[in-house]
Amino acid sequence: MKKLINDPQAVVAETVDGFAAAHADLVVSSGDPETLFVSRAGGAVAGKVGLVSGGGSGHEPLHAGFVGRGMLDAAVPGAVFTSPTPDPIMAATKAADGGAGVLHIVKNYTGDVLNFETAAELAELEDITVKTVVVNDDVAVQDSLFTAGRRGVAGTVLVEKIAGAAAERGDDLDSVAAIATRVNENVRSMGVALTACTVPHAGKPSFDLDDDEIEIGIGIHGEPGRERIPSASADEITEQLLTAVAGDLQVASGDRVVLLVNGMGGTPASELYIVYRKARALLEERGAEVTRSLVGNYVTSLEMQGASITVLRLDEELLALYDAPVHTPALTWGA
Amino acid sequence: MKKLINDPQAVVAETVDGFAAAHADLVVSSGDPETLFVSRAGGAVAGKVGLVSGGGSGHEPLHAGFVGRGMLDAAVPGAVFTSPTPDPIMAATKAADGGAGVLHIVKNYTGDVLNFETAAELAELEDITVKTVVVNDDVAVQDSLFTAGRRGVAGTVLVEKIAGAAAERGDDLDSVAAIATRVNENVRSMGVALTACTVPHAGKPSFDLDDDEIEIGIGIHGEPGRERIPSASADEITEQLLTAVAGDLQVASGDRVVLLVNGMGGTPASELYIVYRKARALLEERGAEVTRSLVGNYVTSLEMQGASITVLRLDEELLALYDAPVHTPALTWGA
Amino acid sequence: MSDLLNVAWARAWVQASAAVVGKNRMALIDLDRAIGDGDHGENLDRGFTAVLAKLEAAETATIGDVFALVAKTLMSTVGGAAGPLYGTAYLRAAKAAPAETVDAAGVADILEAAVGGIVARGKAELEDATMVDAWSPAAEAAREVATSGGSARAALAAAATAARTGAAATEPLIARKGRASYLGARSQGHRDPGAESSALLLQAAVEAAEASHG
Amino acid sequence: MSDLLNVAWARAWVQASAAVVGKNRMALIDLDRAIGDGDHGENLDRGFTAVLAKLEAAETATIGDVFALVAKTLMSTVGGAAGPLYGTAYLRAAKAAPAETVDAAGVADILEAAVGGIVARGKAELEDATMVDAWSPAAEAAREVATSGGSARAALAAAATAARTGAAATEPLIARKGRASYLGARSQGHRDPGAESSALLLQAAVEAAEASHG
Ligand SMILES: Nc1ncnc2c1ncn2[C@@H]1O[C@H](COP(=O)(O)OP(=O)(O)O)[C@@H](O)[C@H]1O
Ligand SMILES: Nc1ncnc2c1ncn2[C@@H]1O[C@H](COP(=O)(O)OP(=O)(O)O)[C@@H](O)[C@H]1O
Ligand SMILES: [Mg+2]
Ligand SMILES: [Mg+2]
Ligand SMILES: [Mg+2]
Ligand SMILES: [Mg+2]
Repeated sequence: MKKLINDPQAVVAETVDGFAAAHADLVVSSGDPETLFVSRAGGAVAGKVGLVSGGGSGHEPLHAGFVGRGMLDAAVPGAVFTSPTPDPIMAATKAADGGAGVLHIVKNYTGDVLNFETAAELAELEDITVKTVVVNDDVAVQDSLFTAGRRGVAGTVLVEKIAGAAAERGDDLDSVAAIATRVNENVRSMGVALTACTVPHAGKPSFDLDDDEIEIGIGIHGEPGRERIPSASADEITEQLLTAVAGDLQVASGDRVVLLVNGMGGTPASELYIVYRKARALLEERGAEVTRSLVGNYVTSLEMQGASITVLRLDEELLALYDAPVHTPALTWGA
Repeated sequence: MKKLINDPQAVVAETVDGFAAAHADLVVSSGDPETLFVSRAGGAVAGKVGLVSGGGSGHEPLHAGFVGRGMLDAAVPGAVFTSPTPDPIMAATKAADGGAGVLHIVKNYTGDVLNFETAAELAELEDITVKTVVVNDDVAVQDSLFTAGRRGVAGTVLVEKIAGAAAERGDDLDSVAAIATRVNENVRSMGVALTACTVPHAGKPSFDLDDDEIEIGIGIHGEPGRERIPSASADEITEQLLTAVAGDLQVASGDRVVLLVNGMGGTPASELYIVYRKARALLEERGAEVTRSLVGNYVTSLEMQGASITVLRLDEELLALYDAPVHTPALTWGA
Repeated sequence: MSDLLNVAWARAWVQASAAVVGKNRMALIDLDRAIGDGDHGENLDRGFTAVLAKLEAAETATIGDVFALVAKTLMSTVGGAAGPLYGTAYLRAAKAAPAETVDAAGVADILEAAVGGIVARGKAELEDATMVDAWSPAAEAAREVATSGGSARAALAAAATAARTGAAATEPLIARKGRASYLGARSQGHRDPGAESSALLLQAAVEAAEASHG
Repeated sequence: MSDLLNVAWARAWVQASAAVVGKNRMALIDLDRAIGDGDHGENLDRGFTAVLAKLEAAETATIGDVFALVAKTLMSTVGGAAGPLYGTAYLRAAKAAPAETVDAAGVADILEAAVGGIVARGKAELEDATMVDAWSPAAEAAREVATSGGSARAALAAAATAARTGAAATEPLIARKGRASYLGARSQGHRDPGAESSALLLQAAVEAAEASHG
């Protein structure tokens, strides 16, 4: 394992330190190791619904990179690949509350769900109204009553962006939650790994892949995926991912979509554009219009090589909210 | 070698295709494989000095990611790690010319210098005035009359950003060239590789590193670096890089600087922030003020794991130009 | 050596837990790497290290006081799925043992309360390949010993044995809860890390009981 | 077999060049990987493949016409350092051979012109560990044969031998131009890829001469 780190136990704290210093115009860190969270510079916006997300670290820029005007109010980084505990979530919820309640955006993992659940209970004790939207966009996992359900992966960024815009324009808590739910219902993702990643404290790769194997349906925590197949061309892999995503979402002719090609952390930008090119062509073959595009590292798995494809079906309102200004360390547009 | 690519010979063409489709609001591709370049959507700006850069591919987002308002007018991607030939450079120069002449921003490699030189001669034949600024910010290489001189690395982004702002505000060709030269004189960089990268057509890593070795002073083309040392902590490595950079630049107390921590392509964002944290602390120890910061993948070497540190000494004018609006696929701020 | 288990035992159990988790940190990481995200050993080690530090400074009048401290600390330091699940288990156990000593029935009460907490939070059933597969047979075994008049130590020993068997029995199962459930049939052939850590913790309880002179 | 080399030879040389570069593509990549960026074999292969295609469709009245076609095509397809350097070499060679045939002195003229082009663009001196270290002794050797009354084929053969020796002689040198110069003393012990490709091209010229019946 070769990493640009110091003490493996200090990775998250040092990352947040550097991050907050580099983006001091946008964000501030709580600094407290017991209740570590990142929130907007300037504090909660009075009268605005607060948006809080969080989860295990190692997915940077998710979530802290999306704190700022038009998106999140606070983000809670857990240990690498480990959901944060209720205390910092609760502290972040307090910091994000402008009096209009707080929305928790939670990726669907048992740990995240349970810890955010407890934090929400604690917040209610302090008279902060909390609603929770659980994101579960990963079509690699079969949804079923008998499993933990689908995972939340790169679609989370679109939920955070669009719900953030709804909060910014003054929607109340129920409306922001409804928008977030609508995004979640219309977004699907699936990923592939060419290599595993190594959690600093584990010191070995999260799984072993042969030189001519890839892992389809990979999670963002170095969990093994749906199946292991022989290495294939970018076009073939893209077709497999896109077919699963568009099939599950039932993308139809005339649909307008956001296409997000997300790097897992160790993939060159060039490869992401090659995947994007094919995914776009396949969507257009289905008669869909790729109305907006994002290509880059948004929801990563440390240094894993691989990519995921996310498709969000737009309606007029979602498009307007997507286009609304956003000013965060990792996503910036508009005035 | 596992990569998300199709035919290794088609990597650049397919990347540019996908890139132009994803960012059609900002850029357009010439589409012609013989003279492939990317330029601003909407064409040359009449009366504005045109900025053209380019070089081997594999450093994405450099250069095409920096085409847009406030930065480059056109970028010429060569084959992976191979400077483009004069024909596409000439075509891009023509496309960028708004009648006020064109500045070539060239990283100091023999191939880039020679091919841009020929293109400039060809452009002069068509009555386009061309000036050239050669960027050579890499302190890993000893400058000397008897070598090819220092390489141009991540400092190039700052030259392109600031010269782009000068052109955008209406400076004439000599002034833009003078600003670019001033940036180059005040910027220094040095990098480290934890792993090598693999050029698609070569199919093997550019060099071999043991599991406990790192390469200090790495180039951005997978060239071996200045020295190979045993793996060390992020803080130790950062200190070695920063000391070389700040020493060569003679950073003094009271200096205001831009600190750019650049990922080589395969490095998690968390590690870049850990490096940033230490580099910033070391600059502050020297009494410098880190006035602006960039942390991310700007000038990469395919999937190489590693980072480089760049420091630019600011004056009032350079800071104002740095802060001026920029709207490109890979760098966006301001109105 | 009295038949009752006391506060000293509960404290010794915590110490033994921290030791066994530290010793098995990498083994638990490896189990979790195979079907999850490779942090289970790290998470528990972080948690029990914190518990140990807190315990040294804390007065504990009842067994429940010890478990409550464990619960609160695990909840606020472990994170992931195991944090809230173990946290709730110890919290419920604390409520079930508001006394200075427990007999065999008390041991069964504690374990049943723990199982109840885990199921309340995680909604897993037996044979979903989770920590429930260790705790649930453990509670049953303890109750049986208690009902048939066995000692507290015997109840604990039976529980640990049942947990060990239950953990091993997760191997052929298809996981239906937690991260391993994403793998579907590919989760078969792997032991659930949480069931394994549960078995280790109950074994630590037995060792603490053997060492303590209640 | 006349002593003169003609247009057919020049065309055959191009074909032999494309073949030898194709065959040595990976070997040249490996040399460049060691002290550069690993593209030299790929760059030349791409270039000579293009040259071959163009040549088939082209009428060439003089030896210079052939070289001019090579020059233009390499210049516009190779890129990197080698593209402009080889391009200029062939361009100067073309100007030095505006005829249908060349004798030994003509061969020396061609090679001297080529060296002049490379030096004009690249500013390298002998023993900087570049392609100059192959071309420069090659030109000298050809001139010597010509001066002492040898044949064109003999001049070419001497040139190829000298180039081969010159390429090998780059190994102990510290590179002072091109990408290898960044390595300083670490460039020692490695053969310069451009010098090696130059030696291969001159060997191809000899083979073309042997095969052609001018
Ligand atoms: N719903 C659940 N019910 C009971 N136990 C569960 C449940 N989900 C997960 N677990 C347990 O938690 C363990 C994983 O813990 P850990 O690795 O620390 O958390 P995470 O899965 O968040 O990384 C699993 O091995 C399993 O025993
Ligand atoms: N200044 C120079 N003068 C002469 N030859 C040079 C010079 N710079 C580089 N070369 C030659 O070019 C070769 C490298 O070519 P190539 O790998 O295709 O280009 P690049 O270095 O741009 O990747 C070197 O091996 C060397 O022989
Ligand atoms: Mg986890
Ligand atoms: Mg090159
Ligand atoms: Mg885990
Ligand atoms: Mg090369």
